[in-house]
Amino acid sequence: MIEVLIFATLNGLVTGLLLFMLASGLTLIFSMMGVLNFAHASFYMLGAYFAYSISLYLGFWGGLLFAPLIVGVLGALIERYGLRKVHDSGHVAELVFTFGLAFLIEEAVQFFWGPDTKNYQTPDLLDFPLFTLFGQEFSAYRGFMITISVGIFVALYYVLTRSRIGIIIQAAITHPNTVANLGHNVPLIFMLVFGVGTALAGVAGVIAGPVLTTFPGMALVLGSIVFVIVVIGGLGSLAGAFIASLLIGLLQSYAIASDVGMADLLNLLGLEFARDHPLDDLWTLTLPQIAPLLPYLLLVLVLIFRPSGLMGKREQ
Amino acid sequence: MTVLSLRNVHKNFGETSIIRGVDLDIHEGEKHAIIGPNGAGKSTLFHLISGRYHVSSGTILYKDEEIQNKTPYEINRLGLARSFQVTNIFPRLNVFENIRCALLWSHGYAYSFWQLLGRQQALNDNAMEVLQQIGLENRANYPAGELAYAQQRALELGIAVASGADLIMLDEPVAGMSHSEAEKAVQLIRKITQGKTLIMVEHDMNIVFDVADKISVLVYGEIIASDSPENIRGNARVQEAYLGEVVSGA
Amino acid sequence: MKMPLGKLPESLRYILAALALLMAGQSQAQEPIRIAFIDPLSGTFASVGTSGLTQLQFAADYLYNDKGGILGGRMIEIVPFDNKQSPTETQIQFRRAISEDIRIVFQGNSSAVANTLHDAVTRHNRRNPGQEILQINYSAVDPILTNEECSFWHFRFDSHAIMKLEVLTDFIAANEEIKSLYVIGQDYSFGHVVSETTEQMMAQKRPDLEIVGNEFHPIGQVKDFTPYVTKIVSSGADAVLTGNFGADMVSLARSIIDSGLEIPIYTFYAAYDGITATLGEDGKDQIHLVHNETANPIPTEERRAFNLAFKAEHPDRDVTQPRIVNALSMLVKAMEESQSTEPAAIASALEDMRFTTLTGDQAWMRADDHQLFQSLHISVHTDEGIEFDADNSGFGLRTIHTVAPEDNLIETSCRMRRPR
Amino acid sequence: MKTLVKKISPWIGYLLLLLLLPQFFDSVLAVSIFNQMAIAIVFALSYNMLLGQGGMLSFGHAVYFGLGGFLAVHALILIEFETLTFSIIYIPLVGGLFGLLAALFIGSFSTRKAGTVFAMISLGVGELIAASSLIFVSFFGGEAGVSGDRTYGPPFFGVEFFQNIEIYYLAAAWVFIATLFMYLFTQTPAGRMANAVRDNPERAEFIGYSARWVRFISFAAAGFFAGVAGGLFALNYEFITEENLNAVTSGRVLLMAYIGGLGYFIGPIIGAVVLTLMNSLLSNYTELWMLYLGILFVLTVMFLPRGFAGFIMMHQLAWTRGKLKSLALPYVKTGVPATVFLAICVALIELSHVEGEALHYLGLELSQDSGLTWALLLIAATAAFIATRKTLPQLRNAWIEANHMEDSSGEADP
Repeated sequence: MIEVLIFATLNGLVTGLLLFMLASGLTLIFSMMGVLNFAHASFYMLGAYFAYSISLYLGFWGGLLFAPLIVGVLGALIERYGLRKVHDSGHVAELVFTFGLAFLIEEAVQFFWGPDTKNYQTPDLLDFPLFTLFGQEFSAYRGFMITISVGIFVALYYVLTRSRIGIIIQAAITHPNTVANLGHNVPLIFMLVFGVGTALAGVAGVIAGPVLTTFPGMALVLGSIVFVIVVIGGLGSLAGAFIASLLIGLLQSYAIASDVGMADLLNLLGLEFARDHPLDDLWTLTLPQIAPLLPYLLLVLVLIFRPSGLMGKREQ
Repeated sequence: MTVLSLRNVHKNFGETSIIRGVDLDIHEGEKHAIIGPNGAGKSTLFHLISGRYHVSSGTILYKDEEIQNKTPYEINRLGLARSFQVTNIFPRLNVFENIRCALLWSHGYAYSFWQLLGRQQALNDNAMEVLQQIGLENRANYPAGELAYAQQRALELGIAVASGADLIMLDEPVAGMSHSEAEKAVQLIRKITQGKTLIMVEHDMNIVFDVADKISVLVYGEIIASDSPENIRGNARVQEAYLGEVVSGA
Repeated sequence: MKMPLGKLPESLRYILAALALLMAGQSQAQEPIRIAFIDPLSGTFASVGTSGLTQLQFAADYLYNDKGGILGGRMIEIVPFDNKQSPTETQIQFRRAISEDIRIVFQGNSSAVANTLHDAVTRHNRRNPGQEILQINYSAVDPILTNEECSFWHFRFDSHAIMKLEVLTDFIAANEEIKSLYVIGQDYSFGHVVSETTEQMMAQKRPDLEIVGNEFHPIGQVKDFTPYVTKIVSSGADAVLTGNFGADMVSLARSIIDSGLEIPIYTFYAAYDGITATLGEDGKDQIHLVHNETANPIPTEERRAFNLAFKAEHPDRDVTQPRIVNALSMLVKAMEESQSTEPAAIASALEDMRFTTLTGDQAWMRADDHQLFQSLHISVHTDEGIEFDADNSGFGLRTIHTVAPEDNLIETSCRMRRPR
Repeated sequence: MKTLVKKISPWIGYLLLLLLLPQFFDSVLAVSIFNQMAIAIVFALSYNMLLGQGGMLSFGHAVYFGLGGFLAVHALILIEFETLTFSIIYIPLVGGLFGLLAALFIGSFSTRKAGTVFAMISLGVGELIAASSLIFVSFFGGEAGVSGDRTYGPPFFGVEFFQNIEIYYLAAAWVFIATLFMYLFTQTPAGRMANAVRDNPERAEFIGYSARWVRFISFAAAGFFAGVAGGLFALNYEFITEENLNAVTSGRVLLMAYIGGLGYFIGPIIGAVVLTLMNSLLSNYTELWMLYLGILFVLTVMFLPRGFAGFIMMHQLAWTRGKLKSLALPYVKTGVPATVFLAICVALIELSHVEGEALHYLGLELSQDSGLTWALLLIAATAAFIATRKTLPQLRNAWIEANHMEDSSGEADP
């Protein structure tokens, strides 16, 4: 049992940190521009695909270096020539634009790379078990994923709190108008933040691609979860996003690891249930079965009882 | 007869106290102006009365009914209407619809989804009357968001008074207007608030002394004086705290 | 509502008129025999559908059209219809096929789609006597289609789930080293059939073998299978059995391999369309698959020639579903025998048909339930002894165990109702 | 009297159009497409009640469509087994009532806020219900869904609904009724206040209305009509599955309403017709139709924020002033090279995608391997693009000219 717990925690951590890499970019973009970028996970997917293509020539590390750059530039261009144009039509139009973008990117990926699963592999350098516990290996690559995620978190934190641009961004999050009045080139900052945000998603794609498989549906699987995280964490709150990422990563991991079901609950309550009852489906439900639903359940509950999210201040 | 009375009303935002124990009585038919320096809490006081904010403590009575815990729409239904400092209209509806919407509740339609607006003769006539009053009848089919500023302010007033409320609260009704526009606006205010109780926040002292028959001075969340215009003019404390500097500065 | 509504249909009328012209142009003299192929050709599942379409088209050309056609010189024309693997779209495309006067429909992907199509065909045939449609199911394995829900107008050319499981569980049961088995699958009907049937069969065949886990995960929703693998590891299972397909299959297998668990994985769909390439060296000798028609070693020259010709024309594709070829060949044989292209006549001729496939298999279409019986194989993912690899990866399937058709006969609950 | 005629004539035209369409196109395919359109029109209009009229961006509207459809199919099953006996013409009403019920429940907590909070709740609820539909097999039938048969009800004036054309006339009747009622809803106090709350929820509260209640009523009505659409779906296809209430369907209706034009009542109708045609016709000619749809959608959001209907309405002023003619020539001048450019772009996209064989495109046979083909196409594309850019200012000038106000009103325009 203990090994399940340990590995569930580790797995939850890996997923949580990966989610945070996406959520941090999304939060940055939202705080700055007030746009919930529906296409954020699509940039994650683009990261994986670009990295795959680059890795065919330059190996994994080349992909790690260049793919996020390409994704970031692409993101900045989309902000400059797409999103900014839509900005005048209001927030709903922006949200709908990113929604359309997500749709378009998925189709474009299928167009350029085809619908097959891509053979994107972990680098040989990291192809060894980091440690073996109770007969199960924890691969070095997963350790690497954790390192990169934490590294990015630290770097981001450092940039946001110490650097000049970070301070401007921080100010823009809380007082967007003042920053513009101070004479900063806000459109440029927007473009930059969007570029960096999408590049972060790109990094996540690069490192997640080999383990979570690179296929055209990978954005869809993650997309709405990331959304859920930033909303649960509180829109615009980086700390909230961090907590929510880990929370959801761990929650899902533990739920899968558990073996609890409705049947156990009913037994505990001393209730019997008949087979072939119309509600049979409900009674035979197990926690692992509904694990992927939990984030959405959490989302709805949070929004009902605390619409501003766990750490959110700004009411919409 | 007292229409509205505030008893020891407090409002805090976190640690900061904005309204610190206000007592105020408004009598029927009175034209009551509230003045005070910037940041004194005038708009907050309006928001408290109209239900946008809830009081931290104290009571607000409207016609002997406690309203401090009611929502804005409940308060509005009791016959208390207000305008806003920043133009607050329905930009994508046309001017006529703006006024008609403001009339709906008082005409008793509530949330009806079985009556067709086009068939409601009395309602539509009433809306046209209000439009004529505020001088926007030839702009009836214009999207409200595309009106000129002064016209939007007039519409703002129209929405506030349309419903035939007994107590009307105007928050800086002539802010941002040119002198001639302001003059027109004052005439309009006179016309449409005839026979009604009016509470008004305004910075332009000429207008205040022109319109009001009673003035309260709010300084740092407290009413330091509440009296007729003449007495306020002569009140030393007011002079010191507020009027002096403004008048001399102007 | 100021816009005149009358303007709206103008453009629509032109488009539809253009379409009508186009369709009129298509149905001309020297009538080809037209066969509808309804499967996903766009969207996430497109790879399997387009691959099937390519194989069917190739088989029609290579085996018949290039040799002068059938029934005295008529060509076979495969008309693709894209259903995006959606039941709703399937209905729409089915109606479109009817509208084009097509009477034979090929379909294979997803049991849900097969079931809807089956319902639609049954309803259509009942309501439009004399204009019946024939459903050729080349891949959907839900047992009910040749059991409770069987129909005269439906023929299945793949072994259904229970037949395949029978072979798979026999194979596992025979392996004394396997003392415990972990079953994991997608939370939908096929996954449930696999889970329940495995449990039943194992209890019968190897009461001592313990099912240490029986898990469902939501279909297409799992980002990372590692947590599931953790459970598999801690259960101490000696083997894993799964009915997963697509990305869920790849992710699961990768996670198992990555965690260093070296136990056999028994599957239905862990090959081709990018999966073989992705598993590559890591999955060697670990991934097992149950299927019809041996790929390696190639049993006959005919099959070798077919595969080579296919590869020559489509270097990036593989012959992933030889059963499509079988279905077409048997269909043609039925047409030749009955000298007709009427579904009723073809169906009667197909019943009880015996046929030798390109691979040399003896196949039998049982009249009782319209289920095809042929030998089933268990193959292993490897790069040794592979003549025809998958995804040009050097890896492919090598058959290690074969069950003859007479040994996988299985009872049916079908009560076939034939038209008078 | 004259205004009455003016008011009613579009409706009579609409009704005639609905009834006469199958007289012109009576193939199985055409009728199948008309049925799809009928369903899409009701669904898209109901979505517009939320987003266009009420300002609620929903990512889960398919929930009400799907739930209505599921109950409708279950009703068909009950009719088949003679537990219930009523004519199937009322099935859409069954769907509508269940859609309403679901909307009443979910709306009770989701309409408290508009904006992002509402959008996110709709997303969460949508995902939850879509996922539960796969778990609760006895009601939803798993991924295969549930199927019924519409022909077992008592005949309606001798019609037993064997053929799709019979369903079409039934659907047409329902579409007409639903459209009419949805239009009338916009003319009621509740409908007008929905616009007001969309524009400015805060102010609405100060004229006596609870923004939440106003939203709730629109939401419930939208749920009802989505359920009606679901019922029509059930009648047409005689089955329903999980995909009909998941995010894909929700996304599609958003696409329809947006491309058609949110601000106009007729917008979603245009969107429903255009998207249905694209879906059924375009997908026949190319596997890449989804890519084109994505491009169309993004371009629409960028350049036609008010959708196709908005584009048409842009010409209203020029039309009333009799200047539409002066726009015709500039439109042709820019339109021809622009169309050529788009056509070549499509050719390039298709050519790079085609497998092995040559591409047959507009009567031409293009070879993928020929460098010359590529070069020619690229040159032609560039030329067409330059021509478009060159003629664009002319169009712009003509446009300004046609819409220029000579200021007849006398007062200053804002």
